[in-house]
Parts: sequence; C-alpha cells; structure tokens
Amino acid sequence: MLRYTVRRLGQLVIVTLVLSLLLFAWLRALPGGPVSALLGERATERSRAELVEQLGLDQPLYVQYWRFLGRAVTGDFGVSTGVQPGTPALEVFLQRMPATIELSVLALTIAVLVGIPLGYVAGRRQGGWLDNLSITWSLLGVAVPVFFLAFLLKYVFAIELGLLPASGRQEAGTNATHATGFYVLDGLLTREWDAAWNALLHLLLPAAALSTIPFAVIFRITRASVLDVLEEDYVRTARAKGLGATVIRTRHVLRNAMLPVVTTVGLQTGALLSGAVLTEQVFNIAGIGQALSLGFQRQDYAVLQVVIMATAMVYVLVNLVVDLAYAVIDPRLRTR
Amino acid sequence: MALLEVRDLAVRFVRRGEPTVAAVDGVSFDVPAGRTVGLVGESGCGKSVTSLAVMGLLPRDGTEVSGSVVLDGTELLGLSRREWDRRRGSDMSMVFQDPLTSLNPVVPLGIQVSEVMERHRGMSRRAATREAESLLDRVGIPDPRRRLREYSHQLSGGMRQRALIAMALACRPRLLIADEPTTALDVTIQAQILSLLRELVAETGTALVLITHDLGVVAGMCDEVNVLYAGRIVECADRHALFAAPRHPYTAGLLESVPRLDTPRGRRLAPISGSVENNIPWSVGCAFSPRCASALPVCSERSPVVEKVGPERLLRCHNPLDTDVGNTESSHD
Amino acid sequence: MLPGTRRGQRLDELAESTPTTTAGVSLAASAWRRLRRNPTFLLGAGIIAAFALLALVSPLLAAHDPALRLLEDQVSRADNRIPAPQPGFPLGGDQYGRPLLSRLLIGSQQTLLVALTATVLGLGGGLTLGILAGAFGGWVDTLVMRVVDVLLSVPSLLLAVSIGALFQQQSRFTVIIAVATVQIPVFGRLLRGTMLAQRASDHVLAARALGVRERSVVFRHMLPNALGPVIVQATLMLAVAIIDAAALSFLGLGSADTSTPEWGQMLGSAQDFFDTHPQLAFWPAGCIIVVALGFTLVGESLREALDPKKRR
Amino acid sequence: MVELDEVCVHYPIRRGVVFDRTVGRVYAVDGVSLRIERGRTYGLVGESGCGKSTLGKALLRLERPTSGSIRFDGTELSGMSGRRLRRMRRRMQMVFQDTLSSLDPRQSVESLLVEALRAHDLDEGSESTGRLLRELLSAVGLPAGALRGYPHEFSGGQRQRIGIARALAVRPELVVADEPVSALDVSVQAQVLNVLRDLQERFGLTYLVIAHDLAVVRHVADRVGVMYLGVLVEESDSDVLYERPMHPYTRALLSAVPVPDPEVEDRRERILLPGDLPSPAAPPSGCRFHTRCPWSRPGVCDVERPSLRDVGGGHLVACHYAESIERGRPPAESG
Amino acid sequence: VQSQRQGDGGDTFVFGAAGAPALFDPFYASDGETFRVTRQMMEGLVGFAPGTAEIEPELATDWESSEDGTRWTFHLREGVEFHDGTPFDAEAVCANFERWYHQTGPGRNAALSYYWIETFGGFASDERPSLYSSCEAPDAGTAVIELTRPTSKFPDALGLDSFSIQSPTAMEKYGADEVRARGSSFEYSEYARKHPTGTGPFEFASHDESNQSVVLERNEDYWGEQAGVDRLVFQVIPDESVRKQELLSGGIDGYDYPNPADLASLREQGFDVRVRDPFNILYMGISQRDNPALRDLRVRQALAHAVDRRNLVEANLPAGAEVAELFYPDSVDGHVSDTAKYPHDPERARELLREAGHPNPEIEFWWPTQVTRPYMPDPRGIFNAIAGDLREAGIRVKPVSKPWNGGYISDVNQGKAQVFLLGWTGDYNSPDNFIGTFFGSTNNQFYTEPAPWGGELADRLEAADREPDPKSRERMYAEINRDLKSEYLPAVPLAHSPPAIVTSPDVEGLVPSPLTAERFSTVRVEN
Ligand SMILES: Nc1ncnc2c1ncn2[C@@H]1O[C@H](COP(=O)(O)OP(=O)(O)OP(=O)(O)O)[C@@H](O)[C@H]1O
Ligand SMILES: Nc1ncnc2c1ncn2[C@@H]1O[C@H](COP(=O)(O)OP(=O)(O)OP(=O)(O)O)[C@@H](O)[C@H]1O
Ligand SMILES: [Mg+2]
Ligand SMILES: [Mg+2]
Repeated sequence: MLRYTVRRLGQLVIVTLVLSLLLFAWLRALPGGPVSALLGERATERSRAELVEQLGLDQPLYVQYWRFLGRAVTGDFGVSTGVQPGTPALEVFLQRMPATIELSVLALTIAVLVGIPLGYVAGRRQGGWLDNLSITWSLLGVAVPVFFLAFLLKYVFAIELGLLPASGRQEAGTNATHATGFYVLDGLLTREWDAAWNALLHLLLPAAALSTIPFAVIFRITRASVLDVLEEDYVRTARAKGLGATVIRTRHVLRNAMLPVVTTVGLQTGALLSGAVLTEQVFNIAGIGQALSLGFQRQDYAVLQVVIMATAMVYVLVNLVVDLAYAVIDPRLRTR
Repeated sequence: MALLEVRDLAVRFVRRGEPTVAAVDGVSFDVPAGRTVGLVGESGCGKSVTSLAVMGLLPRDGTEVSGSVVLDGTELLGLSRREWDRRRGSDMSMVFQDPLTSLNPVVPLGIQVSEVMERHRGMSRRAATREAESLLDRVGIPDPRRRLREYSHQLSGGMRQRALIAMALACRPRLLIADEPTTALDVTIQAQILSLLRELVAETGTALVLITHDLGVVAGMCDEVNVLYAGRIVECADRHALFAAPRHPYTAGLLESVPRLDTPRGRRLAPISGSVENNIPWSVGCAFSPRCASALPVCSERSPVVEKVGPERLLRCHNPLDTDVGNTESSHD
Repeated sequence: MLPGTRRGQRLDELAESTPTTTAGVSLAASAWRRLRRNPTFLLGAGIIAAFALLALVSPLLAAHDPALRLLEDQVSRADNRIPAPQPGFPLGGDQYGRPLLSRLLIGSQQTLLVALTATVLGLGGGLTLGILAGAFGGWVDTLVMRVVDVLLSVPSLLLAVSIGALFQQQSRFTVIIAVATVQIPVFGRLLRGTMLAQRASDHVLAARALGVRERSVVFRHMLPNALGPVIVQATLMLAVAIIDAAALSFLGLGSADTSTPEWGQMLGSAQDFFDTHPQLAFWPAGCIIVVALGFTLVGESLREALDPKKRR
Repeated sequence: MVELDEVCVHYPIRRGVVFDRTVGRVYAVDGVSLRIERGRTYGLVGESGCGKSTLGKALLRLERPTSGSIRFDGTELSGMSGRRLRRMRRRMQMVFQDTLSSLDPRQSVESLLVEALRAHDLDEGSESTGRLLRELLSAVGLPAGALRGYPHEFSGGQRQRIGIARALAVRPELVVADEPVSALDVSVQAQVLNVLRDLQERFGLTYLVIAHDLAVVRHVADRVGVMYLGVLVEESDSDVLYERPMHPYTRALLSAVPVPDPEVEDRRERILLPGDLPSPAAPPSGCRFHTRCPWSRPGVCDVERPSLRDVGGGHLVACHYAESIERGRPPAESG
Repeated sequence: VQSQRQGDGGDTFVFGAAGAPALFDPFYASDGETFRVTRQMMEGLVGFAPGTAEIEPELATDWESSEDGTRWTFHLREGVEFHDGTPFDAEAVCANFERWYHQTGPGRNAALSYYWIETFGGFASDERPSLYSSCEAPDAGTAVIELTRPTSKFPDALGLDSFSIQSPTAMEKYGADEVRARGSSFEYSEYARKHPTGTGPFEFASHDESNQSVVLERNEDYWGEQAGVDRLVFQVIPDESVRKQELLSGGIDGYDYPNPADLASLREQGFDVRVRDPFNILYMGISQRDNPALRDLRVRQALAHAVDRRNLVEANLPAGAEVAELFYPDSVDGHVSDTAKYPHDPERARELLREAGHPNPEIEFWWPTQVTRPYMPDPRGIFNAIAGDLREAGIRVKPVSKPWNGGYISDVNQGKAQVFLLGWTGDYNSPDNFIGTFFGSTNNQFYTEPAPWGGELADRLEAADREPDPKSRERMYAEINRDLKSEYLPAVPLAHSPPAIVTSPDVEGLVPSPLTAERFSTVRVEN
C-alpha cells in the first residue's frame, strides 16, 4: 500500500514536469501574450521592445523554461498580468481555489446524495416509473449545456423570483472574516452564522447547475452497477442462504455496487473542473474556473500555467485518494 | 414419504416480445432423507432451472412456475417471501457451480459463513464465528482461523468450493442441492470435493440432489439417477440398473458417446446424431425423436408419457431399448 | 496511475464489456431485434433522422438568406429593439435583424457539420492511435498510451479551450479542431482496448495461424470486430461535440464569422439578450438540447443493446 | 516430424511507473522436450494452467519461445519470422477450443475458407476453389449449403467442423487441436472425435491433441504426455501409460477421473492429492510436484529437479522414485 | 459580522466594476478600473470639474505660467492632510514629481509609467528628452514646476489620475518604488497593493482578493465636503450581463458600461441610466504599410463614402451616439465644422475607385473579438455593417478577426492591419491627446511613414503642441483638422458613442463625467 502510494506520487512528479514543459511551450505559442496584455491598446513599438527585453522574453525558449523552473522550485511562478494583475500567480491560485473547491464539493455532494440513492432504487425497480423518470432526468442532464442551465436557474430563481442571490460568493461588502477562504467554513469557524448562511445561499444555484453532469454519471453508474450486482451469483448465494432483505441489500448488493461508483466519483473531478469554468463565469464566482477563462481572454501566462498545472495535480491527487479509498473497500486490491 | 417430493414441476420464461421458453416441463422426482439423487443431462436441459425452482430462487418477473414442490410435508410453491427466507439456508440449502462468482468478493469469508448461523440459528456474531471456524475445519480448510478473515480472491478454487459447502451445511439442512459443484474445478480437486460431499452426506444424513452433466460423477455418487432431456425426465432408475442397462435411447447414446478409461481404446465412438437444435417440442412428440436411432413414426406424432417399467425404473419412451441391448452393446469386444 | 489512466481503464472496461468476438453478427442481429422495439432508441433515432433530414433540406426550407440583415431597420440598439415575429418571419429576427427561423434551419446544417466533422476527425485520430497501439502492442502501445493518458488527465473542456486558444483566427475550423482533439484520446484508448481484446482472441490467432498477412489480420479481422463500442461511443460523442462547441462559443472561442449560423454560436451570442429577448437563446438552446438528447438516447440504447449481459 | 528441445515460454509480468518493467515471470512452459512422429497422434494432458495451450502455440510459433528449439521436419522454427514463417504455416494448423470465438463472426464460412486458401496462394480460379470447398465440407460432414452461413448460425458441433475444415483447407501436415471437444456436449463430442479420426486416416495427418480430459486423450492419442506446471512429468505410449502410470501425479490424475460405471466407481482406489496447483509464477523448487506428492521426500524432492528418464520401452518419467512407487513401496529414506 | 448594506453601520455604495484593479498606486496604472478606485482616494493639483472635461482647482487653488510656458507656479490648498496624517505641502508635491522623474528599472517601462511617458517623455538620465525639468518649493504653499519646453498639455494633463499627489511618508514607508519584473510580469510594491495614501474623500480599507472586492471608507478629515456614504465597495464582476443581473437582483447599486442593448429595459425597470457626453472616437483605421491601393487618396475617400455612418450609429451604437466628422468630439479645442464631408454615397465611392484604377480592390478588414469598448460596444455588429457597406461599393472585403489581446492589438499597432476598427477615449481636453497620439509618429497603426504627408503631419502636430499661445494653437489645430479630412485622410472617423453608467433608483448625486472619471463622494444611497 505504502509502496503503491509512493509510486503514484513519483508518477505525479513526472507528470507535473512533463506537463509544465508542455504548458510552457504551448503558452508561448499562443498569439498575443503578456506584452500585449501589459501594454494594452496604447502600446508603441518602442515600449513593446523594451518590455520584451525587460521580461527576458527575447531569450531562447529553453533559457526561459530553465529560468521558469528555477523560480518555480522556490514557489515563484511569476506574476499575473490579466486575472489579478500584479499578484503572484500562485497567490491568485491559492486565493481562488477555495471558491472552486467549495462549489465542486457542494455540487458533488448533491450529485452523490441524489444520484446514489436514486440509482439504487431505480436499479432495483428496473422499468418502474421512478426508473424511467430518473433516466430521463439524467439524460436531460447530459443534453442541456451546463451554462445554459446555469442561466436558466439564475434567471428563474435569482432574477424572476428573487429567492437566491444572482452571483458572487457573498453579498458585496459583507464584513466577514475570511480565515481559510472557504466562506461557509469561515462563517462556521468564526461563528458568523449569517455570513456562512449567506455564502451557502450564494453557492446553491451554481452547485445545482454544476451537479447535473456528475449526477447523471453517478446515477447511471449506480443503476447499472446495481443491476449487474443483482444478477451476480453471490447475491443468489445470499438469497439461497435465506438472509434477510436488509443484509442482502447492504452487505451483498450495495457494498459491491458502490465499487465502480467510487472510481466514477474521482473521475468526476475532471468534469467538475470543466463545468466550473462555465458555471463560475455565469455566476461570477472568483474561482479557478473564472481565472482560467479570464486567463485565456487576457493572455495571462503565469496564471494559466499555475492553474492548469495545479488543476491537473489536483485531479491526479484526488484520483490517488479515490484509488486508495477504493483499495480500502475492495479487498482484491488491498494485497497489491 | 420422501423428504422432497417434486411433482409436475414446470417453469416457463415469459418475456414480452420474445417466444416463451418452457425450460422445465413436468418434472417429478422424490428425494428421500439420507439419499443422493442425481439429475443428469446435457447443457440447457433444465437442470439448473429445476434446482432454482425448488429453492425458490427464480426471478419473480417473467417466470411461471407450476406443479408442486413439497419439502417434508410442506408445499413450498406459493410460500411468502418471508417463509422462503426462513427455510432457505436452514432446511434446505444449495451449492453452486462457480465457486469464484458465488462468493461475495468484498465480504470476509468469516462473515459470509457466520451470517447464515446468525440468521437461522439466532447465534451471536461471536458464537457464530467460533462455529464457522470449526465448520471450515470440518470441510478441510487448513488454518481456518486465518481464513475467516480472508476474502474469496485469496483462496484457491477448491478452497472456495469448500467454503461454499461449509455455508450450505452451517444450519444442518435436511436437503442439500449441489448444482454442478465440480464442473469448474480440475479433476484432482473434483475428487477432493466429491469425497468431501460423500463424507458429509454419510455423516449428517442430509438428502442430496446432485446436478451434473458428467455421467461418471453420477455413477460414483448417486443412489438414484434422473436423466433429463429438453426439460423433461426421460429415464429414472437406480444407478446400478441405469448404467448396467439403460433403456432410453438417449441414456444409452450418452453412455456410448463418452470415451471411457475402462473400455478398450481405439474403438470408434457411437455418437448420438445431430444436436439439441434438432429437437421438436414435447407437445408434438418425443423431443429426442429426430436424433433417435430407434425412433418409430409414432415418436414424432405423440408425446410419450412416463411409465413405470420394471422395479424402480421410470421411462418416457415409445420404443425403449431391450434390457439386454444396452448390455450387449457395452460388452461388445 | 494518472486519472487519465483511470479514465482510460474505464474505457478499457467499456471495450471489454462489448465482446464483439463472441457476438459479432449474431449480436448485431439480436441487438437490432431489441432496438427495433426499444422506445428510447426509436425516439432518439427519430430525432436524429428528423434532424439529419432537416439539415439536408434546410436550404430549401429556409425562406431567406441567413446572412442578410433583412430586418435591420427594425433593430435598434438604443431602444433594445429586436424584430418580433411577423409575416414572412415566423420567429422574427436576431440582434442584427437576420431572420431567426432561417438561421435556425441553416444552423442545423452547420451544427451537424461541426459535430460530425469533429467526431470524424476525433475518430480518425483515435483510430490511428488505437490501431497503432492495439495492433502492435509493445513499446508503441506504451508510448501512445502514455500520451493519451496525459491528454485524458486534463479536464476535457480545458483541453478544448486550450486548443481553441492556440489559433490566431477563430473560425468554425478551430472549433472543430478543438472539439476533435478532446475526442482523440477517448477514441484512441477505447479502440486500443477493443483491439487488444481482438488481438488476444482466438479468431485472430486462427487467422495468424493460417498465415494470413499481418496487415490483413489487423484490417480485416481485428478492426471490423473492434469497431462496435467505438461506434457507440461516437454516437454519444456527437452529442458531446454539439455541447462542447456551444460551450466554446459561450467562452468566446466560437467561430467569429456569423454569416453562416450555427446553433452553439447563436446561443453563445444570445447571452447578452437573455433577460430581454430570451427567444434568441431559447430557440438554439432548445434545438441543441433536443438533438443532443437524440444522440444520447441512441448511443445509450445502442450500448445497452450491445451489452452481452442483457442478451438472452 | 516435430521435435521440441527444452522449450521454454515465460510470460513477463510487467508493471512500472511510466514505462513498464518486468517484475516477474510466469513460467508457463519451462523446458519441455518431445517428439511427434509423422502420422501419429500425440496427446497432451494436464490440469488447467499447466501450460498445454502455451506449448501448442509455441509449437506453431504463435507464441515466441523464450528459449529452446522447435524443429519441424528438420527446419528450425524458433528463430524464424516474417515471410518464411508464413510459408511454414501452411504445413501446420490449429483447431481451437472455443468454437464461436475462433471464427471471425463477420465472415461467412466461404470467406473463412477462401481466406485460408488465399493466404497461401492456393486459390486457383473460382471453379476449382468451389470444388475444393465442397470437398472440404463433405470431408468434415457438413452440407455444401453451409458455405453461405455465418458462424453463429451453426451449432457448436458444426462450428467445430468448420474450424477443422478451415485448418484442413491448406492441406497441412500437422494439426494442433487445443481442447477440440471440451466445450461441446457429450453427445456432440463423440461426433467431432470421430471426424478427427477419419480425417487423420484420409489425409495422413499428424495430430497434437491437447485436452484436460484423460479419457478423451486416451481415446485419440498414440502417445501421451502429462504436464504439470509447465513441465512434462511423464510420457509414454498411450496403452502403457494408462495401464501402468508411474509418476505419482499421473496416478492421482487417473484415479480421480470418474468412470460412468457404478461397479467400477465403487471398487476404485482413490489417490486424493492434498492442496491446490501452485502458481506458475512461483513454481516450487526441485520437483514441481513435491508440494502435493504423497510420496515426496524432504531433502530430495524439494531440492533436486528430476529429469525425464526412460524407464524402459520409451516410457519416460520425471520422478526420483517412480519404480518404487510403482511397486507400491514408499521410497526409502536414503533415496 | 454585520451584513451592513443598510442600517446602523451607515450607508454603503456598492459599485460593480468590470475588472480587478491592478494596484492602488495610480502612477503605475493606466487602466480605468484602477483609476476608478484610486480617484476616490486621491487628488491631483488640478481636477476635472464634475460633468465636464474642463479642469478646475483641486489641491492647487490657482496657478500661472511664465510667458514662454515653461515655468508653472501652483498655489496649494492649505490645511490639507494625507490619510496618514502627513501634511500636504509643496515639499510633498515636489517629492511626488521627483519620484516620477527618477524612476529606475521596471518603473521606466511604459507598461507601468505609461502616462508619464506619454505626457512628459523620458526620465532622469534617459536618452529620451523629458518635458519635466525640476520642481521647487519656495514656501510650503507654493510649488514651481519647470518644463523644458512649452506644451499644450499643461496644466490639463496634471488632472490625470496618474499624477495624483500621494503621501511621501507612506510611499517611503511601504517602498512604493519597489516594483520588480518577475517572470512575465511585474510584482507591485506593498504600498501599491495595501497602503495607498492620498488626500481624497475616501480612505483605503481593504482589498479582498478572494471575494474580488475593494472596500473604501469615508475620510472623516476630508478638507472638502464629506463623502455621502460611509463605505464604498467595488465588487469585481467581469461579465457584463452578470453585472446587470446583480443590479436587477439588488446585489449592487450601480455599474459602468452597461450593454447598450440593455439601456431601454433598464430604464423601463426604473433604473437610472445616465448617458455621459461622448468623449471618445471610433474610427476605421487605414494602414499605409501593405496594401498599395490604400496609398491612393481616392481609394481612401471611396472608403469614406462607402460607409453609411448614419445607419451604423442608429443600428449598432447606443442611444446618444453621434456620427463623427473629426477625430475628437466638439468639446475639445480646435474643433471645426467646415471640413470635407463624406456622405454615404456608394456611387461616388465606385467612381473614385475607378478613377484610382482599383475598381474592385481587395482589402483585409480587421476586427477584434473578445472585447467591448466604450466606443465599440459590439465589434462584430459594427464590422458586419461596415463590411456590407464596403462590399456594396465593390470592394472585396477579406475579414480578419483576432482576439483583442490575442494578436489584434499588437498586429494593429505594428501597422499590419490594412483596414481596421479601433478607437480612443480621451484622457483630458486637448487635441494632442487625440490626434497627437494617433498621427504624432509615423510608425504606428496607420504606418504613415511611406506616405509623402506622413512626416509633415507629425511635424505640424508637434509644432501645434509646442505653441504656447492658445489662440494661434487653436488655429493650427483647426488647419490640421481640415487637412486631415481632405488631404491626408489616414483614417475615417466614424462615431462618438456616449458610455452610460447605471445606478439603482436609490442612488442620488452621481454626476456622470465625459472622461468616465466619476467621483463617488457626492453619491448618497437612500434606504
Ligand atoms: N432466466 C431465463 N430466461 C429465459 N430462459 C432461461 C432462463 N434461465 C434459463 N433459461 C433457459 O432454460 C433452459 C434450461 O436452462 P438451465 O440453466 O436449467 O440448463 P442446465 O441444464 O442447467 O444447463 P447447463 O449445464 O448449461 O448449466 C435453457 O434453454 C435456458 O436457455
Ligand atoms: N499471454 C499471457 N500472459 C501471461 N501469462 C499467460 C499468458 N497466457 C497464459 N499465461 C499463463 O500461463 C500459464 C499456462 O497457460 P496455458 O493457457 O498454457 O494453460 P493450459 O494448460 O492451456 O490451461 P487451460 O486448461 O486452462 O487451457 C497459466 O498460468 C496462464 O495464466
Ligand atoms: Mg446449469
Ligand atoms: Mg488451454
């Protein structure tokens, strides 16, 4: 187990290095670049040339990359030019990460809390009305573009009905303490209940929109997996043993049916990050997704680099954790 | 009265949009306490469906079960789900063909064994675990204490099958159904398991229904043999009588088809012609008639009924073989 | 293991779960038998057929040139006026006074074109990678799959956006390339899985034992039998492609040329009018949802039909 | 006609951080030597996973042997590849166990057979090819109408006949049949066994028949080899082997095979082997069988690997104590 | 915590900003989002009168210049203190000027000191000549600025936010000049990020980067009239439609640059839409660099005739937009109305093209994506309209689009775009700020270098700028304007669009500024 973890972490380092190289090369191939971003529409040839020299962008690519690496090991990933100009990119990432995590965790929680029970019930009552209804819902969840759903939700619940806030993470100008950057958590820790509540309200709509895709996947995997497990020989064995319905359901069906679901939940991190790019845009949440889309619009190399790399690492790490969790619940993997 | 009496058991699979499959079609047999009864037949003849019907394990949707299954005086068909659950695992239990897939991969063996006792014998987890240990020991699993904590993937095929047998025997059932318990195993392991079963049956006096396609296994294990073909029993007899003088052409054909260790080698085999695809429905005539060497015109026109021929023998055939035909055939050379 | 590998493994499982080897024609036949009666499939197929037909005949149906600002005089930025439905223009005009219905109609063609081309390109790229890896195995396989895994470990939309951003000029072509790039690793990994399964299968071994040339073993025996799950996936990917293209437009990476309409782009550029003229967004969004649903329905029911476990 | 000399096939177990490294091996076949005479049938028996199929594939060079030599009619096959190997393939063919998966589901019977001919340029105009195909089908007992069918349209026995016809299409000299009947119902099994035998007589074929069923092997083979964990433990002419098995494993195996005769069954002496087959990835030291052998001697059997030796009349056994076991005496302490 | 939009804590004005302020030291800034914030905290020697582009006294109560226009004496307001308590006096003024002039390293880069370079040219010991010479403080209430030459920009340029006077003590304490180049950008000083200190009606309170908001508080010791609200919050909302929705749902009290499409509906829903006087220009630029056809005046004139500017303004620009005849609005000096007009006339355009020998010239027409500008709210719409017009005149238009920051700006600035859409928002009331910037050099967007008139135009603009006498300067600019339209025509002026600013009906006292330089100290929020 330990060796496995170490090996996976070793892989992570390699992936990060390779990715950083790819990213570096790719970002430099993008049109525009930091010079345009910094100088804006009022640039002259002269100021452009000066800036290029000052930033060392006239050096060969490998020199630039080497310098970048050298700085990166000290935690210096350059300074944002467009997203939060003047702030170190790493800081931008760290400031924005909690927002995205908060959002994704809530979305995933919704997806899991709704998807798994629904998938289980639908699988057991295959062909029933609940089954058909939830299948339809999950199919729609896939077919509706996330950002459109986000728009709809916002329009209906925030603007027309005025039930929930339309955007942001917390009411503008709220005087709340932000210790961890997770606003809901901050509110709870500092006992500023209204701040926590306010932050949670802000999260509801975006999380609901974001949860549709993981919900659809989790629901369908659960359902399919319950269907599969119900046909397994060991369930038949359990029934042949005359076990009670509850024992069969929990010990024999659910425990096995959850295995593929656990992996899926890890993979959903990717979908969540993709979706966050869109949702954060619609709901103006200053998270990683927004940093990415702004970074692209404003050619913010440093931020893009940190954010994409960190995103990939988070993705890899989450999946490592999921795999470890998987090994804990699946004894077949434990001995490896 | 026999412990288990199966009368006119019929199972039909009815699916919307698909033709109805009559998998088992009027099967009757008795299993007295302490005896071993074999059900033999080729793939698809309805052996498993019969056993699942007896155990009440067929899916509820899309299956129609009729006839009667009486265990120790109680009619089982039509019992409520609860009562089924109370009987399964305690009065009657079952061992399945594939020991790998029949064990839950994520639940430790100990729990899978002890849960039966917790359920039916009302034992505490601790007592049940202690009992499970001795059970595993009795079915010949070395180091049972350690094995209790292990998972099915850590066991070999033979060990798994032993564990399944232990579970089946945990509540000292009076009826044990073993559906091809050794088909997935190698010969040497098969020998181990069969001898284990033999011992256990002798010790506990459990009635055993042994389902297999291997005539050799039946010959060594059973007191009475039922030969199934296309969902019906075509011949039923004491094993000595059956192997010595098969009366149904199908039984005889099976015996002639298999190469045997005890007959001279190099002899040309005398196979049954065609395959099950050539069958005709039992409702029309004898399902076996298209493949039968001794078929008469009547065979494809009228369905034969079961008749008692001689002592202890039931036969479903219009034109059974003579008593000595089988003998001459097999003692030829 | 990278999440890419994990995602990859899921694809591998998918590949394995559809063993065309033992199934083949019989599987296809029985699948078809079940599909013909499956309402899900019929609904999906109906939608797709209608959509395809629409795309084909839309130039005939569209009463106006979608690029022309026929109703421009009814447009006013200052008063936020957008042409309302009127005789000859059942859905009115868009924010530039172009006929909305004609744009939707012609848009069906372009949308299908984008989705189809992207999927075909993705499939092509995936096929190439998958064939390389699956047919040769060994280090080619290892190398190709490591690249694929790294690609799979970047969240898909991120990858699409990254690729889309590479181009100086945004056009339908760049959208297609971006969407296709996301699909390549998916198809590649999937096909590799099915190819490897084929490689290990007896009938391929039999062909090899017969002395059939390696090339025709790969192309005549392995590939045709390995395509089943890939085709199912491609159906699902068409839906994903349509939605991804719309997401790219939403993020401002759609085609800059709006004279030939495409639904995703129409939806993307209707953002600003969501509160005031929701019809500008609802029409293309509705079309996208219905068509994506159609492809998803067909893909899912195909997958289910080809699942050997469901086979009786 | 075929000579194998110390053939080994080891499958590497790979695992790695980025690129896979070999971290272990499965000793599927580990030093097997045997000869198959022209026109005869060699039977290979053993339990699941002992390496029978691997050996068969190695012989046809469908698997590259890790070491050892394989000679076919005097030609060394082990290093051969490409075109030359393809040419050789015409002379040796294979029949598979799984009748459905070994036939490409997308090809009609006709194209399956024609492909075989094409591969070796035996396809000489449609007329002669048509005649050839009809002959082939009738040889294996299928109607000519079967040509237009697809594999799934046939029953298991018929499919196996198609598989045999395909193998025979190129007029091979050697046919390796890997479990040709184990997937078939008993009633059909006999039909296929008869077909195999008829064809051997008609075309003068040499067979290597692989099976786990000792009775089947006894029925078809002239000479039988018994494999255990990648090695041959006993080899002899069929009659001799079944009459007078000398290796403890063979004896146990034979005693375990059920016989469909209650009289015999009731009387039999059974040798029950303890335990299970060890993993071929970590085979036991010394004699591979010593972990389960009732006669094993510590200090000898677990240390020294017995070689295959002739105990007279071409009866080869790999056991230190074969003779004493045969005489019914447990081996002496000293060996 | 108090969720204190209203109630006992006093009033708060929440404004939706389109972008995050880069920093709070206006000297290093050049973007509106930063200035919008610093403007509330800081003041310059001169300021702009509310609602106009005219200067008025701010920290200086009055000023005079020497005859030759090189020596400027400012009389400073008394009794003013910076937020940190440092007294505002002539020393402080000179400290600021000296700081600007003595920038080193990255501080000299146009990416940072843009307005200094634009206005004053070079720095101390720099090869570029500087307009600035010295600053003296003869007494606490008087600051004397010495220039190297006269300029039309003075003193208006001192109203630019970049030249706000900041507390010398605070700047020293928090290392205001410590900017570093790091990776591909600059890292700002602690002063610029956390401790901006000026004299204005609001003081810096906090900048919450994770919530993207900046909070300012009322400066209770302000020398002038106290601010109308206790707290001023800038909430960053990059997406325009989200800003509107936030306003609709009550999350913010106002925002800038509403989508012109929304104005009518916002008004209908009772919001205050205040349209500013236009102080910008949208033009169709023409580059002399690559396309030889464009070097022919008649071709350029044909372009001008081809475009239907009237219709463009009506269909694509917000309410209040006007067709532009000159390159700057009429509120700026030197405006004349008797220039050559180019009415929409496709016939005439075709005729001119024929005369020029290019009946169907192929022209690359560039337009930007991923951007909206006050002068160009919908580049795609504008492009479509103009491209249609040009095609009508027989011009073969080859559209080229690039993302604003993804190549458009840089390529256009290098003269690579043959015909392109661009514009300018004025910084202060001076022709030089418009046409001086456009044509004052020959190597720019229009690449007038090869044109026979390119150098001449640049020289005339410089001469006008140097002219100390306002009367003759005005005359010179008028002449230039006439020739720009008739003889040079290096670009076609299209329109002036008034940017709007929206507030909720509860907001009072906001005075829109043509320079988009609103001061929020006059704002009050009703509850
Ligand atoms: N759930 C089911 N639905 C439809 N048909 C079924 C079902 N289960 C079994 N059958 C059919 O019933 C017949 C009898 O099946 P059964 O499993 O009893 O055969 P078997 O004798 O056990 O064969 P085997 O030796 O292969 O296990 C077969 O033709 C089978 O196809
Ligand atoms: N491609 C492979 N890679 C790794 N191990 C393999 C491979 N093929 C076979 N093996 C292993 O080699 C050993 C011998 O396999 P083989 O298929 O030859 O056995 P067999 O005797 O034919 O068994 P069976 O009776 O089950 O067919 C087995 O342990 C198997 O797991
Ligand atoms: Mg069965
Ligand atoms: Mg094998």
